[in-house]
Amino acid sequence: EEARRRQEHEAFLAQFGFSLCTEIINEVLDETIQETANSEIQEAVNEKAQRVAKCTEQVCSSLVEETLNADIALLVEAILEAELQRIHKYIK
Amino acid sequence: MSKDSQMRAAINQKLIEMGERERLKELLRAKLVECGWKDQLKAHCKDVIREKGLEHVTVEDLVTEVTPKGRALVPDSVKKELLQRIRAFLAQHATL
Amino acid sequence: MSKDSQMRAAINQKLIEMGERERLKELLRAKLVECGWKDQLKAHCKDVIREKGLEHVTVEDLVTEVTPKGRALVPDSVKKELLQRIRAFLAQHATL
Repeated sequence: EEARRRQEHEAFLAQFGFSLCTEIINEVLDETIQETANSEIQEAVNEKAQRVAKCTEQVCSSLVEETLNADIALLVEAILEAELQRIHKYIK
Repeated sequence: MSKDSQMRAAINQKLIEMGERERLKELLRAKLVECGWKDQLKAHCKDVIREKGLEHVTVEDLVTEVTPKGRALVPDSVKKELLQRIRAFLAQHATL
Repeated sequence: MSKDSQMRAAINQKLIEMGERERLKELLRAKLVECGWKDQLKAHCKDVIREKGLEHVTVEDLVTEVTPKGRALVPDSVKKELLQRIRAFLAQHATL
């Protein structure tokens, strides 16, 4: 009887140990996967926000640059033209 | 309550009371980092986000998508080590 | 194409599509007149012409000469305002 009870107890422990192991693995995996998915999405969101901010600044700078280049060229042409006119008038 | 479920409840209570359940979870977490599982999972998440596009993925989608691979990637050696430790605890604390 | 250049292209396309890029340039021009940039630059051009002599100055020379100052003279507040306006536009109109 004692030997039978011991055997039953051992079988129970083996089965219990196995199911506890599976339970703990599933619990930890579920928690970790949830946390990782959350943090990876968050990281991707932050990365994208940073990229948008950086690229917006770059687009803004190139827009300023483009406008300045065009306007400075026009301004210089106009000034030189006016100076030439002034000299011509003076010579005349 | 059957004798088995009484025993189960008693052991579960002991596991929690003695902090062993948390320690087992901690051990598993550490092992998952150590064996590179966590890095693989992160990389897989990044791949899915890249493939689907951030605007088309929710956290729930991502969890659903990566869980099967996540489960499959746990090395047998890690599972075995955990089981060993559980067995040792049971042998010590779940006496007849 | 890198992610950055794709993003810049997408922003520019949205700005151009909706005519905002031209409006932003106009706004910048108006601000430059308003803050005295144009007058300062004109004066600087005249100084350079006076120093070098009209006969020794071409359009290209003068542009090269005055451009750095032209850039430096744009007030930060004007650049900031322009950037704010682009951000607001994107927030309202673009899914990047």
